[in-house]
Amino acid sequence: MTDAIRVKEEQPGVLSRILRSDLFYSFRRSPITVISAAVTLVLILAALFAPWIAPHDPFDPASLDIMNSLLPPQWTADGQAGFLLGTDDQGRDVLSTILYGMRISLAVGFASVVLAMALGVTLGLIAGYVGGITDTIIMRVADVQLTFPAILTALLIDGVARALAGPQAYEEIVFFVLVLSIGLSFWVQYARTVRGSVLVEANKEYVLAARLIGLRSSAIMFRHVLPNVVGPVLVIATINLALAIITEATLSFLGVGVPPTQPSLGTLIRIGNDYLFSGEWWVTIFPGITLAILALAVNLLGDWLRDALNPKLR
Amino acid sequence: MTATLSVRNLRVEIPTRHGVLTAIDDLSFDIAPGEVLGVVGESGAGKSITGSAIIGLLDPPGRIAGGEILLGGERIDNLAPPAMRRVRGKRIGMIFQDPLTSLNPLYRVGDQLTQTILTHEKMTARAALDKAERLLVEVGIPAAGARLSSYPHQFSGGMRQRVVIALALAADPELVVADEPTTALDVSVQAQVISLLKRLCKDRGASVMLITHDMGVIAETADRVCVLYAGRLAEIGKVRDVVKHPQHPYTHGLMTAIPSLKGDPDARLEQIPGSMPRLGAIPEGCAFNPRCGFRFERCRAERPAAYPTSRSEASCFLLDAAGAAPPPETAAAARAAGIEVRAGAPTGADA
Amino acid sequence: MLAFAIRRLIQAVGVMLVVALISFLLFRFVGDPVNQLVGVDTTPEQRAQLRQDLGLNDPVYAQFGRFVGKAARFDFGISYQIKQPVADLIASRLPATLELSLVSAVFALLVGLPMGVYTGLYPQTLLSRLFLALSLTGISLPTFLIGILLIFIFSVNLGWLPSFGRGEVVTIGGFWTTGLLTRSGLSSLILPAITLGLFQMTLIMRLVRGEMLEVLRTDYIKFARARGLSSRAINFGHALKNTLVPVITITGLQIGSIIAFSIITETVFQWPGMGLLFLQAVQNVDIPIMAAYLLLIAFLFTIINFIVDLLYVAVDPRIRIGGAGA
Amino acid sequence: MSAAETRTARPAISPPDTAPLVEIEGLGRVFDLSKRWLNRVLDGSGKVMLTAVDGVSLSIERGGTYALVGESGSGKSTIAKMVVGLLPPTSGSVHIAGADIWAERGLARQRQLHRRIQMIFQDPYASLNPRWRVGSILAEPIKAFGLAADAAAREARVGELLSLVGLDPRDSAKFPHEFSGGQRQRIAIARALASEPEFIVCDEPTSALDVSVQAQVLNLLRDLQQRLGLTYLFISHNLAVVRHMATRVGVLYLGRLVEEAPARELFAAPKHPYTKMLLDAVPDIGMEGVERPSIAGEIPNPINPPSGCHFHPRCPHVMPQCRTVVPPSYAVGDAKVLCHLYDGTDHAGTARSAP
Amino acid sequence: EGKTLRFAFQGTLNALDPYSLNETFTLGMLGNVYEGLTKRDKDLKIIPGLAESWETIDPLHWRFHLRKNVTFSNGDAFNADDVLFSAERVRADGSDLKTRIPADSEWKKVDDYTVDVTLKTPNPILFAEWDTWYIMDKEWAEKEGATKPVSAKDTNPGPAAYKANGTGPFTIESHEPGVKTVFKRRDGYWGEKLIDTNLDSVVFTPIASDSTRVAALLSGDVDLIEPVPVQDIDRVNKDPNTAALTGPELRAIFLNMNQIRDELPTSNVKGKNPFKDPNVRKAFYQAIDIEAIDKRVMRGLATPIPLLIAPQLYSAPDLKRWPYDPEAAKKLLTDAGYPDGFTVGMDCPNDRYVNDEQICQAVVSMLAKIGVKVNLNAQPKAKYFAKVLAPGGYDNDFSLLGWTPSSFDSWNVFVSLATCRDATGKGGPFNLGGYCNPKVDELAKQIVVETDVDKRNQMIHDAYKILLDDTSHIPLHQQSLAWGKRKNLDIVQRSDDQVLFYWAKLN
Ligand SMILES: Nc1ncnc2c1ncn2[C@@H]1O[C@H](COP(=O)(O)OP(=O)(O)OP(=O)(O)O)[C@@H](O)[C@H]1O
Ligand SMILES: Nc1ncnc2c1ncn2[C@@H]1O[C@H](COP(=O)(O)OP(=O)(O)OP(=O)(O)O)[C@@H](O)[C@H]1O
Ligand SMILES: [Mg+2]
Ligand SMILES: [Mg+2]
Repeated sequence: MTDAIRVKEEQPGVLSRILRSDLFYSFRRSPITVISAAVTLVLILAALFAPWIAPHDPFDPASLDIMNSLLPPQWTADGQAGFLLGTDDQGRDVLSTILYGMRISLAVGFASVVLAMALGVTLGLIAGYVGGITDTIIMRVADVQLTFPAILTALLIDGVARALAGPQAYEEIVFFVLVLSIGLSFWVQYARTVRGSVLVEANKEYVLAARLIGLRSSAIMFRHVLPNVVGPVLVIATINLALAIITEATLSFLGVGVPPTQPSLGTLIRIGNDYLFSGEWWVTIFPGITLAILALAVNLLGDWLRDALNPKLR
Repeated sequence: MTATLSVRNLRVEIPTRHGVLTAIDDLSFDIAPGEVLGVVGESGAGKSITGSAIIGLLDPPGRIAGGEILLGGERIDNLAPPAMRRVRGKRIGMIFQDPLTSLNPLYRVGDQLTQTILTHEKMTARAALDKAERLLVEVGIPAAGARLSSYPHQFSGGMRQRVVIALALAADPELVVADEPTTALDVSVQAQVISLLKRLCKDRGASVMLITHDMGVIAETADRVCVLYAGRLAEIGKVRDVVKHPQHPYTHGLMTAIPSLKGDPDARLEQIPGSMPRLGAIPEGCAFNPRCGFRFERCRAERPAAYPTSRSEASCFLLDAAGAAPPPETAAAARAAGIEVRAGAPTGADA
Repeated sequence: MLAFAIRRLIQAVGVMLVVALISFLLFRFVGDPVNQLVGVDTTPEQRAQLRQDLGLNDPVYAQFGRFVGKAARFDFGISYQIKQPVADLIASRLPATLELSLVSAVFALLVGLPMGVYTGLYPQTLLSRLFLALSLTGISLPTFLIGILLIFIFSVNLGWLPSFGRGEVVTIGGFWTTGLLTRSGLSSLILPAITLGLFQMTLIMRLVRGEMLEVLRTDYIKFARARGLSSRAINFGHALKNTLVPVITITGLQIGSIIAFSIITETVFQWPGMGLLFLQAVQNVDIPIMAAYLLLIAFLFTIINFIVDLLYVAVDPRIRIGGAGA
Repeated sequence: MSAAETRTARPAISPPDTAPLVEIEGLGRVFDLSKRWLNRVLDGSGKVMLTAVDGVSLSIERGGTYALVGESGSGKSTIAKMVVGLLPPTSGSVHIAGADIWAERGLARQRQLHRRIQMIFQDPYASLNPRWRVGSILAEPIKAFGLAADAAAREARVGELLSLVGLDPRDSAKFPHEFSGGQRQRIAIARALASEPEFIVCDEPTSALDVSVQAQVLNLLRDLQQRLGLTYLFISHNLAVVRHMATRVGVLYLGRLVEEAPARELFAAPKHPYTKMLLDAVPDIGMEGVERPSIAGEIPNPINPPSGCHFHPRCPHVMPQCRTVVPPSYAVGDAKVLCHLYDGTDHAGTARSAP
Repeated sequence: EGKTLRFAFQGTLNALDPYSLNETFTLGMLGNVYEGLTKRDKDLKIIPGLAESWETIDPLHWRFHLRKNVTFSNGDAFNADDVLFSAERVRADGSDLKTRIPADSEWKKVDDYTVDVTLKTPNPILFAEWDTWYIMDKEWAEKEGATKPVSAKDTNPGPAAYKANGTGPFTIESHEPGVKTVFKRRDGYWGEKLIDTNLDSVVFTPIASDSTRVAALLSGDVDLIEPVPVQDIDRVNKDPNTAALTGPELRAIFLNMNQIRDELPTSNVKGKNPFKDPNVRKAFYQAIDIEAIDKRVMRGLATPIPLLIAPQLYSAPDLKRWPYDPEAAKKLLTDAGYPDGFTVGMDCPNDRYVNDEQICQAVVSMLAKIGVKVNLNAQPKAKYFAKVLAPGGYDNDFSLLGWTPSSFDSWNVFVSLATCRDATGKGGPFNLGGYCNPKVDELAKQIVVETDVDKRNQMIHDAYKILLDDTSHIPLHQQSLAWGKRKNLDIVQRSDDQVLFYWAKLN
């Protein structure tokens, strides 16, 4: 009994372990990283709690008044109280729409990265660990996938989904279509990275030791090997998150994104784009800045993570 | 006669998040012309850093924080980069541990050789190529002329290390620093390479600083040996003396811990408890004191200097003739271990 | 070498077949092509006849075989929307896209490579940090926004460069149109090429930087230093050459995505290339164009891959001579 | 905790104790390194086979330490992997306590067998999963083989194991990177002991360690052998270490066991020319300042080994038949030697000139 | 010394066959190259074209006197054979302009420059749309193998898809669909006095992206763009070098409500179709604040309309819009049994009409205020039309459409938009909502044969009144044309939105 208690007090808490880790140290040492982490966090929270902090609900058509359309930001001469960053062409509060739009962008981003990660990591693990013909097949599929860059895959899947689902149903599945499109086009990177790491890890002696105990391959793959290849995966995931958000925006720009009634950041920019020359810059500039800041912050985090996790660069 | 290389109170620091680590602390030694000095120590003792410091290639953020390094009597530790570049290769040749990674895989062996030669010597490309071939012949590569146009991966490990030696000797340096030149090689090839290195340097009158953790290699190759412990000098002296009559308790422990082809195979190996401290956690006083069987008060409080004995010099208070005496049992045990305890003795009691 | 080429060829054929299958399935999945072909007033009997005539009642594999056979002869049928042979359409748009992609790839390389080398060699300098910050901003802004902003600044406000299109083109050899030989063609190329190349440029820069940092830490660089070689010889002779191997791969892969991303750039700049054609095709469900485009991209990609592999062999003797030595 | 306690769970061993615990018969392993089919057809090249281990037979006494020495690539690790069951042999058999570990069918039986054979690896840094706590690493085999009734028993057993290798039971909460190399190797040893094996294969267990730590680990291995009655297959290229550990030594050259003898005999009077050269070439602290002849030539390419006796191109006593005939195993006293010098005829001025 | 006009439009010019696509822009562009028997002047008044004059021998017999000394751009002479050939071709399979001439009319050549037409029923507006029925050269078509219209199902398109040979003042020098089309002024055009241009050539480029198009104008890369997005009109006018050319367009924009289906697939109301109830339709009508849409979305460049036709073409003082009244709308909805509203899907093009998608979005939010939840499906016109005009389905529950009667006559509105149809499209071909009132059908039948103008106008009035009372559709507004041009360009903007280069001058 006493042993257990001793073990407990010896064992530092997760938090304090994190705080003492090299990773956290290199994090703290880089002010830019701290700032980008804070910005990312703030943006994610803002998106998460959009319904509570947004002054208006832009997704509720009943609350919109077309007469409020294209109001400039509050601080300008023609600005109107209650619309801090002005309104768009439908009279939606730009600030609220950005918050809500970020929800969609982030949701698409996260979901597609998770999908790509799950797919890529699993396939990469299997390819690397099982090897042989399985490996060959998976990697050839990856080659074919690579032939189709992200935008193309997305356009295709979107096209097929539209044709299959029909317009009304499409609106309901558009989120999944986006996630699937973006997710599918990103998995190869994970698979290749993981496969490469697995090829290295699987010959490490701790894996041999696990095999000596007679563990099943799946147990070895997921319990032993996987935790040791997450580093690069995390790095890719972070950078992909930014990329996914931008891809979603780009797809929206190409007209294959979420409907304009529930715009994402990308859709907002696309809409606002039409008002750039006419002087209603706020419709596109604010979402644009938000998107850029979000992507930049996430990218900076990814950059830091890559360098911090790369022992060679330390 | 001035020493080929003279290291005076060298101190190398590595600033890290845990504060500034002192990787080399107050290290001094000389290498006489034509002499082979072995530098031994356990992994992390600072052997490679010493070598890098001498050739001026400390990996950042490491830096020389004190002391001086003299080559043929001139200071080289504070030379400007271009001047230092002329020293490297030309006056100090360097050999690294792994021959596989030391050679650029994308360049032919001949190109790497001629490039080095032409960097340091004024001659035609043709002449450089001739010299390159001569070098390869010298290091014992068969069909040297033809091999000049081979890529490194087409050589075996032992061959590659020979090429590396040829590269290090290309400009006939007066000092060769060899950092574990044979660790990556097979046992039977190790001996060939070591003897080749030794012979070539002897022919050229070059001094050698042979860094290794293999006492066996030192014992057979070096004239003198310098034992490092946690970045500090533990003992320095003639090889035979240090191996047969180690004066520092660490050296003593080391020598008895190494299994040998001679002696009683069933005898239990002596073991030094614990392991070498990390650089960030070097104990106060003598760095070795927590593991030392002969430690006494003074060891925990003060850092020993290198004290001369009849055979070698060692950094241990037991040998400090002017220092306070250790407890009698300790002194007795130490004497029993062959250490010439002088502490507390009025004068040299080593007769 | 021959075996390598043959294997590549087999793989390429495999990839092309898979892509062909995907393209073919598009035809099948996206709905009855007959509905896309005929007008409102076509009777069910006529439709049935047409279906029979088009061979849509044959077994799927027979149809696929026919599709592949036709595709191999560059026969992709007639565009639903434009009513011209898809092969002709693509052929007339191909030069525009390839020229744009090539110029932006060259731009990306010419700017990205030196920047990457510089930031790799001097990671701590202010300029390096500036480059890095800029590059991050470059990949944090969507391409289309960059394009629009460039037009806004350089065409509308400054009036320096054309805002759209390809300018004047010259026809060479009867089929290839090029904008590289006229002033207006060249000036039209600048903004789209920058827009398209910016992302790749940052990518190459970051890649080269990373590789450079790693290579500079290798033993052979340290050994080269220890031999007293000049910094020039080390940085550019030894380090740069060794970073090239991964850079070539990634750059090769990126050319594929440059072509894909040209969809966006072409849309923003109304660049009369394949991307624009494809996007319109997607919006109009003009499947023959979509299918042909897919196959073409796969084809280009395979060729690029092949060239990359050849370059590899040229750069890395370990592959050239074969066998990993001792 | 005593040694007796740790052994309580061990099942009774069926064959009489005098029989060797491990018997290896004609063990061989061939790796197929052929190029791809297409290349072979085009280049007109044939299959490329690497014989990593070639007809190795040996047996290990219960409680003994059999050492395998040889240069890199001679097949030491390959043998080790085949013995513990990580790599299937292409020929030959491995019997442990009478049971053929490769012929055994049935998962339960196989696992039961494997439990009795464990392995300690060379690299203490790579042999522990860096993401796992030491406690979990040690608990895993206990759990896998069902050697503890419940979590508490398991935890207790982990503590025991740690104490056994000279670590603190509290260390189980730490991660591997918090330990030094020597301590990690102790943890690896503890893990090997966790499944209560009677036979442990040690593949260069100290070659990555510093000499002062190497002594600790070698001593520990010897202590454990005495306390637990373990049997070792000890692999090393360091002859001095082997001399210190082994009761019997086998010398491998390009996959063949060229000499096998009791340790004392081998070191006192090596028979095979290769063994002699090896003993001469290895630098040793006891031989300071002695200039010695080194072995001529390098290890041949294992893909294309020399005909006849593999060692003939480097052998100072080479005879015509060495180039063509593979020497059979000759018994010379307690030793077995694969060398034509010992074929019974007198090869004047050659072999007998050696001790 | 000739000048080159650079012109950019949002859509592409696809096939050049003048009978392939009945669409204003395509026909307008081809109108620079081809001509019909009639033409329209700057005010859309019908004037003689390739027919110098015509006469009605009796209500069922017409005679057309053709112009002499007219040549096609390839040099062939124009004569009666060409007219007969064109009359045949325009009614052939694959033609999209079949309705230009009655299917059962008979065409006879009297002499080389006289053609007789015999009708089965009287038709007072027979030639109303003939300005866009372009006469093709028989010899050329036969030589090129272009005797059949290029149609959707063709597997090898005829040369007429990328070549043109008309009698008009311009020829097409090169045509790359979606990229560039170059028009060249030709010599020997018969009607030099009808036109007024100093252009030597015209380079047409499609620029789909609004901002790129505007940028191209502002930066001087093109001389003329169409359309200018309404929000950019100010900007274009502010620039010293550019100006916006605006004017009323004859297009009426309106909403369709599907009254023919028994259940709306996109609605949560099951078992019945709420749009069958006129009260629901009227509720929708009254919930829409057209003034707000016109002021905000259209920036004042639209005129609310009470009928399905532009006021320029028909208006009556007593036919007025139902007033905007959300309260009344809510009440109507409650009375109809939908106090909490319902859900319905809406189809909307997003690249066809001025700010079409924004209008639909505004409608969505206005309807939301009376509790109706509209799921908007905005899509490119190609897909939109494919869907809402899907053969056998007219797949839409609630949709936005614009209509310009090509004859500029109300009869076209009724037969196209408001007469009963069945699911296969028999009846009003563009009656997306499937509105059906036999009285309207009856009136339409009479209108087409009535030659007395006053009586005819009365019948038109009656028909419109029925549509208004039934709330058959929800008319929104008449949109405005908005072209952008360099200040140095003079061009005539006709309200049918045809871009005619022969009235353009670059200074
Ligand atoms: N960049 C660095 N940051 C922190 N510590 C460092 C760095 N470089 C070297 N060290 C430390 O300096 C010490 C001396 O290193 P050095 O490479 O000289 O050891 P060595 O004696 O050559 O060991 P080995 O036998 O393993 O080569 C080691 O403890 C090492 O961990
Ligand atoms: N999986 C494998 N595939 C192909 N060849 C292999 C494989 N494993 C080992 N070999 C080859 O078999 C031979 C014997 O290898 P092994 O690892 O057993 O040697 P070793 O004596 O343990 O060497 P070391 O001292 O370097 O560990 C070598 O030539 C090696 O290249
Ligand atoms: Mg070192
Ligand atoms: Mg091994």
